Amino acid sequence: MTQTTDLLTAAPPPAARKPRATPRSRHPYRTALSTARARTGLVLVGLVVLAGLLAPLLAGHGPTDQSGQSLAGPGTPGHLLGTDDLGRDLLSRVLYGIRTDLGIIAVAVPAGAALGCLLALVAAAHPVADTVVQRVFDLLLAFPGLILALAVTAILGPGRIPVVLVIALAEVPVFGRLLRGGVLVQREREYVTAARVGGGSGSRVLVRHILPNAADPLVVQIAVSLTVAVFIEGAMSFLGVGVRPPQPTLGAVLSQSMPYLAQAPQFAAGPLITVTALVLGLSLIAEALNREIRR
Amino acid sequence: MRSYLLRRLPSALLVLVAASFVIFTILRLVPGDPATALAGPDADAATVAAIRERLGLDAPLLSQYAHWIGSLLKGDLGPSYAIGGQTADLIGDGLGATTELTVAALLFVIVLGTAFGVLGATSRSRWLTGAVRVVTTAALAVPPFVSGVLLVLVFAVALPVLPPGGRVAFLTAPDLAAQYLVLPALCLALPSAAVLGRYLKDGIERGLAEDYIRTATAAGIPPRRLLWRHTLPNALPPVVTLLGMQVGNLLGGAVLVEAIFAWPGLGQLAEQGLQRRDYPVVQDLLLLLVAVFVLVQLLTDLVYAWLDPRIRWE
Amino acid sequence: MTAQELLEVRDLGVEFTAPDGSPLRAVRGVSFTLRRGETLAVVGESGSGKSTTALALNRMLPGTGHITGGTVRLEGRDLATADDAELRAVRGARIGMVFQDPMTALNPVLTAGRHIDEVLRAHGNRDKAARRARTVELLDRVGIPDPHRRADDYPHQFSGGQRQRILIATALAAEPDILLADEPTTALDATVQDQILTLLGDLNRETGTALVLITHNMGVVARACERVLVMYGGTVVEDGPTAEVLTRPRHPYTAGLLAAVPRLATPSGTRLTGIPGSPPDLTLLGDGCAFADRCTLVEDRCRNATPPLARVTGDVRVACLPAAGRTEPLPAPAPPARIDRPAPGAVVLEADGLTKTYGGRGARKRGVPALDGVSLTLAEGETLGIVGESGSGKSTLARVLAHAHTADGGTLRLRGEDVTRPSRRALHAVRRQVQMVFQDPYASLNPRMTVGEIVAEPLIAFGIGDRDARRERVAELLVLAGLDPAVAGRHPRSFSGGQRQRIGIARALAPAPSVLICDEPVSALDVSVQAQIVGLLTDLQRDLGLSLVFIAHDLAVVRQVSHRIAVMHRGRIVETGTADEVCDRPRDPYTRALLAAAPEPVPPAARPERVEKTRALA
Amino acid sequence: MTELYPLTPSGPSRRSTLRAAGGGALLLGLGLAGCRSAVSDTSSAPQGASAEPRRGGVLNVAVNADFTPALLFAQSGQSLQQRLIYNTLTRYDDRLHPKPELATSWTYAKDGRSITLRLRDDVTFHNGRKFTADDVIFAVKNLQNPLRAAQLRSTAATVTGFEKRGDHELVLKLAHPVNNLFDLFEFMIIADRESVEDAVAGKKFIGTGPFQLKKWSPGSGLSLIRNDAYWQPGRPYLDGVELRVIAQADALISSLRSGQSQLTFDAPGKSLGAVKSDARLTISDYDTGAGAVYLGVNTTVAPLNDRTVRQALAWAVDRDRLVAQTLGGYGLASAAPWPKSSPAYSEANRTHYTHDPAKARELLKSAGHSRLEFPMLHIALPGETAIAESIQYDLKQVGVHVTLQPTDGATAQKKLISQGMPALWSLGHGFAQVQPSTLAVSAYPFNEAKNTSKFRSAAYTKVVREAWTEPETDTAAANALHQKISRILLDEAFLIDLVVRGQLQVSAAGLHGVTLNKFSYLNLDNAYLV
Repeated sequence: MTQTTDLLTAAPPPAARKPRATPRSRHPYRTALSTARARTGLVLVGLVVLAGLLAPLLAGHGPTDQSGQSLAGPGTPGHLLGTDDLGRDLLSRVLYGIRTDLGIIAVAVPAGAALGCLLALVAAAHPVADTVVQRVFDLLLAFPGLILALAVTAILGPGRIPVVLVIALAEVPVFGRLLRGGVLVQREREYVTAARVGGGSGSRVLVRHILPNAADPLVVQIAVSLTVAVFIEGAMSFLGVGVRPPQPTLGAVLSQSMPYLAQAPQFAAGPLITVTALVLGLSLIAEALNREIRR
Repeated sequence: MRSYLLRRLPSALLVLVAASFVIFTILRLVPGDPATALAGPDADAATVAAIRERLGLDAPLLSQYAHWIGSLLKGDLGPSYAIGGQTADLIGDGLGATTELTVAALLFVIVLGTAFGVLGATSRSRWLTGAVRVVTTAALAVPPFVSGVLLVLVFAVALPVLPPGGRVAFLTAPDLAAQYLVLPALCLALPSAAVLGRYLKDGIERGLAEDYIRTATAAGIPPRRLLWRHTLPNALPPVVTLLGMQVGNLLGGAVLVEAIFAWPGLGQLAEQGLQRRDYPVVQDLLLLLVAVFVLVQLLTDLVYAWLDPRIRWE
Repeated sequence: MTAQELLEVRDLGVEFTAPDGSPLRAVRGVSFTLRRGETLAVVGESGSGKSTTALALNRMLPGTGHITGGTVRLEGRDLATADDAELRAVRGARIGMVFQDPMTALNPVLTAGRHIDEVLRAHGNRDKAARRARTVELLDRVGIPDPHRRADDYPHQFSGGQRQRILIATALAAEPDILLADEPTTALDATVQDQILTLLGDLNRETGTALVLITHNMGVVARACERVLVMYGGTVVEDGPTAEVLTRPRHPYTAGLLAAVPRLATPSGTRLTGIPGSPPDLTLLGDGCAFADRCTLVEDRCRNATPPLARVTGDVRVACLPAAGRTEPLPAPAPPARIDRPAPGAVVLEADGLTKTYGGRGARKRGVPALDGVSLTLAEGETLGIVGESGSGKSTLARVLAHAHTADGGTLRLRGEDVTRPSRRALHAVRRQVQMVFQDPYASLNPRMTVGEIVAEPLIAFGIGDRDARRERVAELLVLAGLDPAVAGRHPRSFSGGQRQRIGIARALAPAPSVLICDEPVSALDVSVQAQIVGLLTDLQRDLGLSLVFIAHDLAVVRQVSHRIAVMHRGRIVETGTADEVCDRPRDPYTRALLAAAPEPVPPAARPERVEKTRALA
Repeated sequence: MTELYPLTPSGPSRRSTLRAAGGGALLLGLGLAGCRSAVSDTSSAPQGASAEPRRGGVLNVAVNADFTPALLFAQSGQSLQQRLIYNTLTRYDDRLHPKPELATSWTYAKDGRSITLRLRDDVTFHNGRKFTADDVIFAVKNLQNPLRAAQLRSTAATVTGFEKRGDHELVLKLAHPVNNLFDLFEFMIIADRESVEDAVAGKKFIGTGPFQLKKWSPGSGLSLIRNDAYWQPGRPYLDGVELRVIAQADALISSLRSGQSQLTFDAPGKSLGAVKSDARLTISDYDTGAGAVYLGVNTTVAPLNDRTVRQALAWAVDRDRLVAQTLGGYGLASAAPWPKSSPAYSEANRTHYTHDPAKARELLKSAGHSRLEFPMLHIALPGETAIAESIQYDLKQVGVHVTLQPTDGATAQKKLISQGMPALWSLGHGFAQVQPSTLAVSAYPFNEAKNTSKFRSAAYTKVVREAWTEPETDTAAANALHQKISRILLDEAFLIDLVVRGQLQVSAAGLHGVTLNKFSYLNLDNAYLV
C-alpha cells in the first residue's frame, strides 16, 4: 500500500500503477478529448458532419435531379465530382447521402444503446431477470443481421424505419452486455458498499454511483458502433433493402457505383473517402477515450 | 467442465426455442408465400390455390409450426418448396461451403488481427504503427461489397491469378479450392481482423503495464519473450470471446460475400429461400445459424476457461 | 574502492514529467554504497523516493521516469549509462528484484515453476532438465512444500506468503549478488511477514547475496537489516547502523518517525505523537531541507540551503545542519500522553452468535464460514478493538455490523431491538445510527464525485436538511475531519491517502451516527499520518461520544486506541479482554503468536556472525 | 491455358508465383508451390483455333437464378435448359414461321378445328424409351393441369380430343380455332411421361434433347453432358454444358470477363459498359424481343381511371434516355409491346407516344390536374431501381410526383397476380414476341378477363377473343385484329410500354452457333467453342 502511495505522489502514475491518483481534477473525458489524437478525430468527424448539415448550401444540384449526361467525369462544369449513371450530380448525392446517414445513425445507435442499457439495468435488478435478459441478448446476437434485414424490410416495406430498426437491434446486445459487465464489476467496489452504508437506496446507488463508473466502456463503444452503423446501412443498400430510392445514402451511392468501378472510379471514390474519414475520426476518438479511461 | 456444459445446456435450448418462434413468426409476416412465388408471373387464382393446398399452406399456423418442429425432431426436414431438392441436402451443401469460407476467414482474422495488434502495440516506428492504423481503418471503412469487387477486379480480371468466384469443395481438390477461397475469405475477414487487431493492441498495452511484466523485466527476460510468452497469453482470453462474437459476424457477412463471389453457401441459400419464400429452407437454415452461434459461444467459454488457469481450476 | 564495495551510488537524481509537463524530482542527490553480503534497509514514507531509488538502480523506472544525474556503479560498471543489452545481463543475474504485491507480481497464466524456468532460460541455461531440477531446488529452498508437484501449480493456487516466496525464488534464480526487495512484506500478515523476513535473512547469510530492503516499517528494519538508510522528500536524511539509528536518531525526521510508531508496550488509552503535516509535494520542493516545514527544531538556515549528508559519529551520516553541530543524540520522544476519556456507558450494539458464509449461491462450492458464531458487545463511548489476520473474518464482521451484509444466522441488537434482518425502513434508521469507515481510502470514494458530493451523499439519502443546510453541514464535517472546507469542489483523485481517509471519516459522520465501525482505517497509511488519523478518531469519540469498533491487524495500534480487544481467528473470536490485559497476558496461543510476530522498532540485542560466504545454496 | 485473354510472355511465371502466394496464404502446410491454377482450370475449350465447327469442349453458362423444377412447364425466370434437355414439336424462325423439330409436318383442317401432326420416328428419350404420339398427348394434357402453371394453358385447354394414327401421327381436336397453336408447340417441351412427377420434384429430368442431366445442385446450377444418342446426327458439338448460378450482377460480369464462363443472357444493362470495353467478349441482341419494360397503371385509382391522365403519363416518359442510361443502350424505345419481328409491329404504333412533357402537362391540365402524387412499385434490384428512378424523374417533370416502393420479387409477384398493385408499377412482361393474341390470353398483365390494371372493356375482350380464335391461316384478317389490339392498348394506356428488350447475349469471342427460341430456350445443337 504505502509503496503504492509512494509512487503515486512521487510520480505521475504510469499506466502500471493505481489509476485514480492523477493529481488533476478534470473529468477524464475532457482530458481525453484534448489529446492530439482525439482532436484529429474530432476534426475529421466534424468535417463530415458539417458537410452533411450544410448539404443544401454546398450542393449545386438537387441530389435527385437527373440529366442527359451520365457518368460525366470529375471536373465537368457544374459537376465537381462528375455525375452518376442517371446523370445526377455526385457531389450532391454524397453530401445529401451523409445527411441521410447521419439522420439514421444518430437515431439508431442511441436508440439501440438506450434499449440495451435499459435491459442491462433490468438484469441488474434480479438474478431471474438477469438470465432472461441474457438469453434475449444471445438471441439478438445469434440472429444473422443481414438476413434479418431482408425479412424486416419485406415486412415493413422500404424506408428508414427498417434500417434504423436493424441497426438498433444489432446494437442492443452490444451495449447491454457491456453495461451488465460493468455493473457487475462496479457493484463489488468498496465505494458502492460505502454508498449503501451511507443509506443510499438500491436505485440511487445504481444510478448515482454504479452507472457513472460503469459507463466508461459505453462511451467508447458508441464511437465504435457509429462506424458499424454506417457499415450496416451500406450493406442493406447493397442488398436493395436500404433507404427508399432515389434518396441518396453513402451506402446507396456506393452500391450504385459498383458496376462502373472500372469505367468510372470517381463514382465510388466520393462515398468511400467520406466513410473512411468518418470511421478514422471516430476510431481515433474512441482510442483516445479508451486510453484516458484506462488510466 | 461437463458440469459447466450441463449448466449451460438449458439456457442454450431456451434460446433455440425462442429463436424458432421468432423465425416462424417473421417468415409468416413476410408478405407473399411460396405458392405465389411458385405459381409464376402469369398464374391465375386457381393455380395458386392448388399449389397452396399441395404445400399444406392452407393449414392453421399453429399446426404448421407444430409440423415444422415435428419434422425437426424426426430429423426429416422434408423437401424444399421452391428451390427444389431436399431441404437437408440444400442446407448440408450450403453448410459445407459456408464452413469452409468461415474457417478460412477465421484463419485470416487471427493471422492478420494478431499482426495488426502486435505491431500496433509494440512497434517503435511511427511509420509502421501509422501504416497499421491506415490499414485497419480502411478495413473497417470499406464495406465488403466494395473490397470484394475491388479484389475481383484486381486479382481475377486485371491480372488473372485467382478465380473471380465459385467454389471447388476443399476435400475434392485442396489446391484449387484454396485459390477459390482466398479472395472471399480475405474479403470476409478484413473488418473482423481490424476489430481483433484493435482489441489485441489494447490488451497488449494493458498487459505490458502489469506488475508481473515488471517482475519479468527485472529478472532480465528479453523483450520478445516478454511479449509472446508473458504478455500475449494474458491478452488472449478476452480476444477469444471477441472472436466468438466475430464468428457471428462472419456468418452474417457471408450473405454479402457469398453473393459477390458466387459462393454457394448458406448466405446465398438464405437469400434465395427468402426471395422464393421457401419456408422449410429458410426456417431450418436460420435455426441452424442460431444453433451454430450458440454452440460457438459455448466453445469460446470453454476455450476461455482453458486459456485462463484461474477459471480452469475452479 | 575495495573489493567489498559491490554497488556504489553517487548523487543519483531521478525526474518524472508530470502530465502537465512540469518536472517532478522524485530522487535528488542520493548516494550510498552497498558492500558484499550486506543487508541495507531503505526506509521512508510516501514520496520519500525510496522505491524510485530502488527502481532506478537497474533502470526499471516506470513511465516518464528518467535518471537526471549521478552514477550507479556495479563493481565499477555504471548502470546509469549502460545499454539495454548490458542492463538485461545485469537484471536478474546481478540484481534480483522482489516487489510489494505478490498478488499481482506473478503472471497468472504461468506456473510457479515456469516463472523460475523463464529466468534461468533468459540467463543462458539451455538444458531443460537441469532447469527443472534447479527450479524444484529453489522452490524447496524458499520453503514451498512438495516442490515437485507445486512447481506446476498456478499463482492463484498459492497463499500470499507462498507467492512472495516464489517471487524470491525467481529473483534468486540466476544467483544475483544483490537482492532488491521493495516492500516485500507490506501486503502480508505479521506472522507471514515474520517468516519471509527470516527467509530473507537466511538466504543472505547462506548465499552472501547482499539485501537491499525497501520498507516503510521501522519494525521490519530493526528485524532484518544491519544498516539503514532513512529517506525523506527524495533525499537521504540519515544513514547508519540500524542499532545506532533506531536507538539514537540524529535527524529530527527519524526521531519523529520512531516516535510515531506505535509500540506494543505502550498501554491503552494513550495518544501517539505523529509528525504534523503531510509528506512534501515534490513538484513544489525548492532549496532547503525538505523536512523543514514539519520539523519542530527547524532553524532559518534549514530553509535556505539543502543540508549535505555529513558524517556525525562513527559511520552515521545525517543530512541536517543543526544535527551536524549536535554531538548528543536528540532527546528521546516524550512517553505517549494519556488521554482522558469518559468511561464506557450502557451497551449500544450487541451481537450474538453471528454467522456468515460467502459463495452460498452456487450450491456447488460452499465457502468456508467467514463468521462462525461471533458474539460481542459495544458500550456507549467505548472503543472495541478487533484484531486478526487476513481471512480471519474481521472485515466481514465489520460489514455485518454496519449492515453492508446481512448475517446468515445469529442476532444483532441495537439499543436492545433486534436489527439482524431489518425492514427497509428499520434498516434506514439503523444506518443513521451505525456508520462505517473503510480500509482503502482509494476504493471507498466514488472517483466520479467531488468531495462535497461524497460527504453530502448520506445527508441526501437520509433527507437531512435542504440544499444550503447541507452545504454548511458538509463544510462543518470537513473541518471536523481536519480538512479545509474549500476542498469540497475537488475530486478524491487529487488527495493524499491520509486526506482521503479524512474524507471517508467526514462522510461517515455525516448522519451523526452513534456507532462508528472502522475497518482497518489506518493500515493503508504512513506511520506519521496513521498517528494523525488515530488521534482524530479518538478525539471524535471523546467529543461526539461515539462508540467505535476499531478493526486492524496491527496489535500495537489497536491496544492504544481500544478499551477492549477481541482477537479473531478463522471467523471466531478466540479471546476478548481489556486491551492491556490481552496484550500483556495473552491466554490464547494464537494471540501469543500474533504478539510474537509483531515487528518492533527495537534493534535485536545481538546479531549472529555471518557464516562463510558461499555461492552454493544450502 | 485458354486463349481467352492474351498474355505477356512473362505472364505465366508471374502468375504462378502470385497464385502460389495467394493459394499459399490459405494452404499453409499443404506446401504445393506452383499448384494447378483454378484460373486456367475454369474454361476448357478444345485446342487449336480453327473457325469451323469442331467437337468437344464444355460450355459454362452464367445465369443469375436457378430454374425452378416446379415451374418446369411454365415460363419462369430461367428457361435456358428447356431446349437443352428437351425438344419441342416445332420451332419458329425469325418471321414466326414454324419449322420442324419433333414434328416433321402438320396440316390444319379447313375449319381450323383440328390439326394433324406427323412425328419423327427416330427419337428416343435419354432413358432409351422411344418417343411416340402418346408422349405428345401427355404433354398437352400435362399443360392443362393448373399445378403446372403454364402460361399457355388456355391454348392447351382448347385441345379437347386426341386421335392417334399409329405411333407417329396424331390429330388434335380443338374446341374452337386458335391462332397461337404453334406458340404452344414452341413452348411445350416433350418430357418423359413416366418420370414427369420426378421432374417437377427436381429428381429426374428425362427428355429427348441434345444434352442429358449429369447433376443438378439446387440453387447453384445444372451440369449437362452430351446425349450421344441425339436424333440429329453429329450433334451437339459440345461435350457438356454447365449452367452456374451467379446471382450478383457484378460477380456474373467478372465471371465472364475472367473467362470463367463463356455465355450469359443475364447481363444487366448497367454492366454492359464494362462488357463493351472488353475485347474478349461479344454482345449480340436478339431483336426478336423476349419482353418489354412497362409502366403499369391501376385504373381503379382516381384520377388514373381517367384515360387522359394515363395518356399524359405515356407522353411524359423519356424512353430513349431509359434505353441509353439504364439499359446500356440496348433495347427498342417503343410505345407498343411488339418487337420488330412481331406481325403486329408497326413504326406508327412504336412511336405513338414519344417524350413530350409539354403535351403531357397539357393533357393533365385538360383533365384538371396540375400536381399528382402516386406510389410506384418496382423490384428492388439495381437495374429495376434505376429504371424506376428514371421514370420517377420524368414524371416529376410533368407534375406527377411518385414515391418509389422497392419490393422484393415474391411480394411484387403476389401483388401482380392478386391485383394488389398500387397506383403505378414498373415491371417487365413477356409474350409479345410470339403470336400477338398470346399476349392477351396468356400474359397476365394484358389478360382481357382479369388483369393487374383492373382494366375491363367489352371492346378489348371482344377483339382479343376474335384475334385468338381467328384461324391461323387467314393472315390478313389477323393483322387487322392485331392493329385493333394495338389501338386499344395505346389509347387505353392501362399498361404503358416503354422499351422492348431482346434477349441480350454476352458470349466469349470463341463461342459460335448459339441460338434461343422465342421462349428463351437455349439451343446449342450447333454451338461450338474455338
